[in-house]
Amino acid sequence: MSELPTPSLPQESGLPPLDAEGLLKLYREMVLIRRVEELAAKAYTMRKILGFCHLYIGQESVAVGAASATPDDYWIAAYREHGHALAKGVSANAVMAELFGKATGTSLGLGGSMHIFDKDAKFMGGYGIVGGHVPLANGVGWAIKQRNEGRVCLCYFGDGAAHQGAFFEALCLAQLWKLPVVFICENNFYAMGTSIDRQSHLTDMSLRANGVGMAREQLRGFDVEHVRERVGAAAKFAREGNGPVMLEIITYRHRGHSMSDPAKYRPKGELEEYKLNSEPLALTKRRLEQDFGVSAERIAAVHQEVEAVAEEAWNFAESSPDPDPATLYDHVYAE
Amino acid sequence: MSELPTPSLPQESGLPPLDAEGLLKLYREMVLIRRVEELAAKAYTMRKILGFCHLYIGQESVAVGAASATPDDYWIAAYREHGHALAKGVSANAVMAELFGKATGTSLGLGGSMHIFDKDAKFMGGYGIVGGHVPLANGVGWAIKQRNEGRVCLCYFGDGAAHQGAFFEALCLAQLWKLPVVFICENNFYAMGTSIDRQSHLTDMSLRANGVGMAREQLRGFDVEHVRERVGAAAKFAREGNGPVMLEIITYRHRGHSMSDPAKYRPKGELEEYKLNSEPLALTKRRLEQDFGVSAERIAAVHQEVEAVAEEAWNFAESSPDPDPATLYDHVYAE
Amino acid sequence: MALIPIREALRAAMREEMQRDPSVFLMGEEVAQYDGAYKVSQGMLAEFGPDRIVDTPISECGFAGLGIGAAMVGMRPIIEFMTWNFSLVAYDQIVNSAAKIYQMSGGQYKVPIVFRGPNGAAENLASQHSTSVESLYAHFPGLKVVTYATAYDAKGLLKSAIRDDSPVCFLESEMTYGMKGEVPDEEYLIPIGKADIKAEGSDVTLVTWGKQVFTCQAAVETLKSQGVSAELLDLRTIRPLDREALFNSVAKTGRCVVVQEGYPFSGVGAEIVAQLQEHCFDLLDAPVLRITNRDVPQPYATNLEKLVMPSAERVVTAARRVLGLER
Amino acid sequence: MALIPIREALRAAMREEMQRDPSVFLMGEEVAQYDGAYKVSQGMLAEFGPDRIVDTPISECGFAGLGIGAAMVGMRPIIEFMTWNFSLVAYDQIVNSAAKIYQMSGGQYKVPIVFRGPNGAAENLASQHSTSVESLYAHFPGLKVVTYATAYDAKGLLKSAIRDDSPVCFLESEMTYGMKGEVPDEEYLIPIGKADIKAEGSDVTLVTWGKQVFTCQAAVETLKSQGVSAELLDLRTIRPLDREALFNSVAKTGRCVVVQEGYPFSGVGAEIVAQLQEHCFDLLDAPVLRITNRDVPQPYATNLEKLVMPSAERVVTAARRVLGLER
Ligand SMILES: Cc1ncc(C[n+]2csc(CCOP(=O)(O)OP(=O)(O)O)c2C)c(N)n1
Ligand SMILES: Cc1ncc(C[n+]2csc(CCOP(=O)(O)OP(=O)(O)O)c2C)c(N)n1
Ligand SMILES: [Mg+2]
Ligand SMILES: [Mg+2]
Repeated sequence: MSELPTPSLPQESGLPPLDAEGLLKLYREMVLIRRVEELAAKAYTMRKILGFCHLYIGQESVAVGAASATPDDYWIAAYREHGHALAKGVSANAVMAELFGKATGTSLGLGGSMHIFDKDAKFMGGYGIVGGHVPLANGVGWAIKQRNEGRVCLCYFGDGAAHQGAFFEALCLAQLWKLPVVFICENNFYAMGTSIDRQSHLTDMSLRANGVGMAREQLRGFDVEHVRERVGAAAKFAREGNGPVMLEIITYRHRGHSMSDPAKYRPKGELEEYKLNSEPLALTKRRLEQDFGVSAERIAAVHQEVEAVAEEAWNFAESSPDPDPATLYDHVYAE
Repeated sequence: MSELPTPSLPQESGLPPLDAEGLLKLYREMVLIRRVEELAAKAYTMRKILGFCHLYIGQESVAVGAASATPDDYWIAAYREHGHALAKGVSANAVMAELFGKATGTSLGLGGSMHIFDKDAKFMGGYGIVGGHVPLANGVGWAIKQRNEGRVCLCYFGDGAAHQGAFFEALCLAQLWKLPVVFICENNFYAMGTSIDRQSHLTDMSLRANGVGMAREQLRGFDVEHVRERVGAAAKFAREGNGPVMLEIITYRHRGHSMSDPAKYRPKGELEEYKLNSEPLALTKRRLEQDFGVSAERIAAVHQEVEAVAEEAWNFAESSPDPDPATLYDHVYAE
Repeated sequence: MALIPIREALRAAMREEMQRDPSVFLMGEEVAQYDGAYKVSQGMLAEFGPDRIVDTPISECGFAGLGIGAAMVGMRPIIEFMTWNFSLVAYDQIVNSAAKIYQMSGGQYKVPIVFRGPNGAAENLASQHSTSVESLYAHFPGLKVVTYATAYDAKGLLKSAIRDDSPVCFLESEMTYGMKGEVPDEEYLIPIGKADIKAEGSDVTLVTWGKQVFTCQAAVETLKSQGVSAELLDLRTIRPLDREALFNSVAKTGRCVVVQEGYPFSGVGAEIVAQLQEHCFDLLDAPVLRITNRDVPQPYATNLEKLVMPSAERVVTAARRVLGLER
Repeated sequence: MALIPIREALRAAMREEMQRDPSVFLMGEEVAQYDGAYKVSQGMLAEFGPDRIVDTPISECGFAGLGIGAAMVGMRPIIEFMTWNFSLVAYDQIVNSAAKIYQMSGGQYKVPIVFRGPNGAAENLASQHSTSVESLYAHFPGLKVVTYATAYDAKGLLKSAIRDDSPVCFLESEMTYGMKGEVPDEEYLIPIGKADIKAEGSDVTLVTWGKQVFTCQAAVETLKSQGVSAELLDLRTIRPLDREALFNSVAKTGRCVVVQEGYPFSGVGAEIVAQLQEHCFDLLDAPVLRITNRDVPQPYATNLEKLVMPSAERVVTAARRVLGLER
C-alpha cells in the first residue's frame, strides 16, 4: 500500500522546432479561427446563427499549438469547439454552414455550434453536457491500444468540467489501463460566471491527476510554440505506452461564456491585461516579426487570404440549403 | 495558481485514553456485532433472511472505534452496515427484525439488510448504490455548519466506491465549502471479487484527497483503540472548522462479499494470515488480558451477556409480525 | 394584483418561503453572484446572503445529493438545475435516493427538497439541451412532479412545493420566464395535485401542461373560429395526477387530445391516454390522440425543429380528427 | 438442439460473435476473473484473454462512456451492467451520448454498442436494487431496447444486438438465468423488432415481455382451465415496437391485458395501451388493462413484495375483467 511515484513527462517533445514558415502556418490558423468566430458573432446578432454559441476567441493558441503536435491523432471536445475543429482541419465552410443550420454543415445542420463532428479529420465532436464526453476519450484510447495504432486521443474540456464525476471516473480508468489519452483542461478561469477560486479549493486542475497517480503538468497556453512543445511531449509520453497525461493549459476567453453573456463578473482590467500581454495572435505576430524577421507584408497577406476564406465560409453557409424535411428521420438509427 | 499546502491532521484526538472498562465496552460491542452477524448468517442459510446480506465480520474494530470517538455525531454508510448500525447504538432487536423483514425492524421491514436507518441514533442508512450516499454526507455537514451544531458527519464506503463519480464530486464540494465531514474509506482490499490493485493504479484511496487538496490519512484499522484515536483526531479537525478529512482505514472482511460469494479470489493463506495476526476481537482480547489485566472470567461474562442479547434479537425478530399489507402505500409520500 | 413576469413570480415564491422559514436555502450553478443563468434568483444573494443563496461548481450529482442529505436532517433545500437536461448526471441521486429514502427508512427520514429549473426545449439548442424530463421522474413513486403555465400558478405551486415534505421536481421553461401574468398581492398557495381548466369547452378536451398550455390556447382560439368548443385542461401537477379533473372533463366532452412536449414513447402523454382509456372507455367517442415531439433527437436547424415540436396547427388537426371533422 | 440454461445461451451468443468479429469485446464489473456476477461470462476470460474480457472498477459512467467512444471508432463493445439498477449512474452517457451521437454528428459516427445486464426485481432486494428500466431507455429515440424470455430468443436476439449498428439496451433477468430451453446447434439470428406469439388464442391478448412471459404463461393455463383462450404475445423488442404483431393480435381478440414489471406511471405498458387505443379503437371490446408493479418503491419483506409484483392471479383477474366475466 505504498504510494507509487507519479510518472513525469519528457523534457522535450522531440518535434522539430518550427521555422518561419511553420510558425506562419500556425499564425494563419489562429487568425482563421479568430475571423471565422468574429463573423459567427456577427451572424449571431443577425439571427443567422441561433441557440448557444460559445466563442473560443483568446484561446486559439491552445488548439492550434496542440494540432500541430498531433496531426493524425483523434480529438474530442466540448461545446466551445469551433476553434478545435478548425485547428484540426475541418473546413471553414462546413463549420460555418453548421452554425447556420444548413444541410452542408459538418453535421448536416442537425448539431449546430455545440455538435461539430468530422470523421475524416478525426474530430469526434462537440458535446453539450459538461464533462459528459470525457469518458468517451478512453474508448478511443482503448481502440488505439488494441489496434496498435500508435495514435493518441486528445480530450479537451474546461476548468468547470473538472468537477464532474464523469471526468474523475475517466481519469481513474485511463490511469488503470494506461490508455494513450491526453486530457487537456483549458483553464480559462471561469465556468460561466464562476471564477476558478469560487468553484474549487485547488485552482490548478492538473492536480486532479494526483488523486489517481497520473502524470500531469500545468502550462501557460498563450504561446503557440510552447503549447505545441508541451502537448507534443505529453502526446509522446502517451503514444509510447506510458499511460495518460493530464495537462492544465492556462488560457483566457475574451468574450462572454456564450453570446448572451455580458461577462460582468470579471474584475476590472482583467480582460484588458490579457489582451495586452497574453493575446496569442499578437504574441505570435511579434515573434514572427522580431525573431523570424517576417515582413509586415507577409503577415498582411496571411490576413488577406484568411479573410477571403472566412468570407467564403459565410457565403457558402448563407447560400446553402436548409436540411430537407424529408430527411428528418434519417439519422436516428444507423442501418 | 500555486498549489495550496494540504492541511494535516492533529497528532492527537484529545480523547481521554481508554481504561479497562472503556476498552471492555468496545470489546463487548465488537463481540455483539460478530455474534449478531453470525446469527444472521445462520438465519440466511435457513432462509429467514433473504436478498443480499453483506457481513462486516473482520471489520468490527473500524465502526466500534469510530463510534466511541463520535457518539453524538451523524453517520451514513453503504450496504455493509449492520456493524455500523450496532456500533452507533441501534438496537440489535430492531436490526435483526429488519433483516427478517418484520414490522418491528428499524425500517419496518421495508429496507432489509442494505437499508437500516435509525433517526434517534443519528444513523442515516444503509444505501445500495455504490458511492450513491457519499454526496448526502455533505448535506448533513452543510446543515451542521449552518446550524452551528458542533457535530460532524462520518461517511463510510468501500475501496470500490472510491471509483464513483458521486464520491469525487462530494470530495470537491466538501473541500470547497470546508464541510465537517469525515470520509472513511474502509479498504478491505476487495470490491466483490476485484482486488484493489486490479481496480486502481493507486491502492491507497486516501490519496484521492490529493486531487482536491483535502486533509488525508491512511491507517490500519485492526486495533480499535488506534481507530478511536485517529478517527477522533479527524473528527476534531473537522469539528473545529478546518474542513473535511479523507481517511483510508485498512481492514479485512473474513466472509465473502455477500452470502452468495464463496470468495475464491483470495490468494491462498491471505484470510488465514489476517485471522491470525489482524483479528480485531483477538487483538483487543489480548490487550485486555495482557495490558489491562482483565480476567478471563470478565471476558467470558461479556461473551455470555452478548450471547443473550444476540439470541434475544433472533427471538424478537422471529416472533415479530410481518408488515401489515394494509400499510403498503403508507411510506411513499410524507404527509 | 401585479402584472409580473414568471421569473419574478418564481422569485417571489422563493423569497416568501425563505423569509418564512430559515431552513430553506437555494443552491445551484450561477444562482448567486450571476443572479441565475435565467435571472430567476436575481437579487436574492443580496437579500439572503451567501449561506442561503449558494453558487456551486458544475457538480449536479454532488449538490443534488448534498440537498438530499440536508433535507434528511431538517433543512428545506431548493436545488436549481441550470436546466433539467443536466439533472441526468444526477439521475441516480434523485430517483434512487430522494425518491426512496422515506420509504426505505420506514418513514423515519423525510426528504423535503425541491429540484427546479427549466425543462424541455428552448430554441435551436439541439439534442443534448432539449430534453423534456417529466416522464423520467414521474415514473418513480416517491417523487412529485409539478409544473405551471402562468405566473399565478408558478408562484402558488412553487410555494406549495417548498412546503411539501416529499421531494418535488418542479419544471419551468426558459421560453416563458419573461411572460407576464397577474399575481395577487396577498399570499396564496396552490395545492399540488390539482389541475386547472384554463378554458371551458364542450366538444373536445385538450389536456396539457407547462408551456404547451400556450400552444393549446392558440389551438382553442382557432378551433373556436371554426365553431369547435375546446376545453383546455392544464394538469399543473404531473404526479400525483388529478384524475378526477381529467375524467370529469373527458366525461363531458367525450373526446380528447393530449399535448405533450418531448418524446412520445412512454411519455406522460401515454400515461394519460392509458388512464383515460381504462377509466373513461365508454365515455370516449373517438380515440384519444397524442401530439408530442416527433420521435427524433432534437435537430438544430430551425425548419426541422419547428417540424418536431408540437404546434397549434397539429393540435387543431388532431382535435378535428377526434371530432371526425378531418381524417 | 441442446437444452441449455439462458445464461449459457447468452454466453454462446457472445462467444460466437467474438469469434466472428475481433472488434467485439466484453467489459464490466466481475465479468472476467469472477466469471460474471451471475456467471453469464463463465470461461470467456480463458478463451478470449484479458484484452477482450475486461474487469472494471465500479465506474459505470466511466466504462459506459469508454464503450461509446470505442464504438465510435469501430469497435463493438458489449458493456455489462452488473444489474441495470447501476446503469442509472451512467444514465447521461447512454441517453445523451450513445442515443444521440449518430444524429448529432449528421450520421458520421455510428455507435454499435450493446449495454446488457439483468433488469427488474430479483427477490427481496428492496427499492434500490429492483428497478425495471425499460421505459427509461425506450423513451429515447436513438436507442433500441431488446429483451427475451427463452434461451432460444436470448441467444438469437443478443447476436442481432451485437451486430446492430445502433446502441442496444439488452435487458436480462437474474431470475431466469438458470431456466433451460432448446437452442439449435446451427447458428441463427432473431431480428430485432419482431414480437413472437408464445401461445395462440382467440378471446384475449396478453401482451408482455421478459420474465413476465412466464407469469403470463401460468395465467394462460389457468384461463384455459376456465374455458378462456388467451393469446400470449411476447414483444421481445420494446423499441422499435412490433406494432403490426400487436395490432393484429388485438384485432383478432378485441381484448387485451398488458403485463409489465416495474412502476406503472409512464411505463412501457402505458405506451402500448396508448398505441392500441389509437390504432385499434374500434376493434377493442373492452378497455385494455395494465398489470404492473403496484405504484410503490419495492419493499424488502416477502409478503409485501409478493403483493407488489405482477402475478398470474392478477393477470387472470384482469383478463376475466376485460372479458366481462368478472368486475
Ligand atoms: C452537466 C452540465 N451542467 C451545466 C451545464 C451548463 N453549462 C454549460 S457550459 C458551463 C460552464 C463550463 O465551464 P468550463 O468547463 O470551464 O468551460 P468553458 O465554458 O470555460 O470553456 C455550464 C455550467 C452543462 N452544459 N452541463
Ligand atoms: C453503482 C453500483 N455498481 C455496482 C454495484 C454492485 N456492487 C455492490 S457492492 C459492490 C462492491 C463494492 O466494493 P467496496 O466499495 O469495496 O465495498 P465492500 O463491499 O468491500 O464493503 C458492487 C460492485 C452497486 N451496488 N452499485
Ligand atoms: Mg472555463
Ligand atoms: Mg471493499
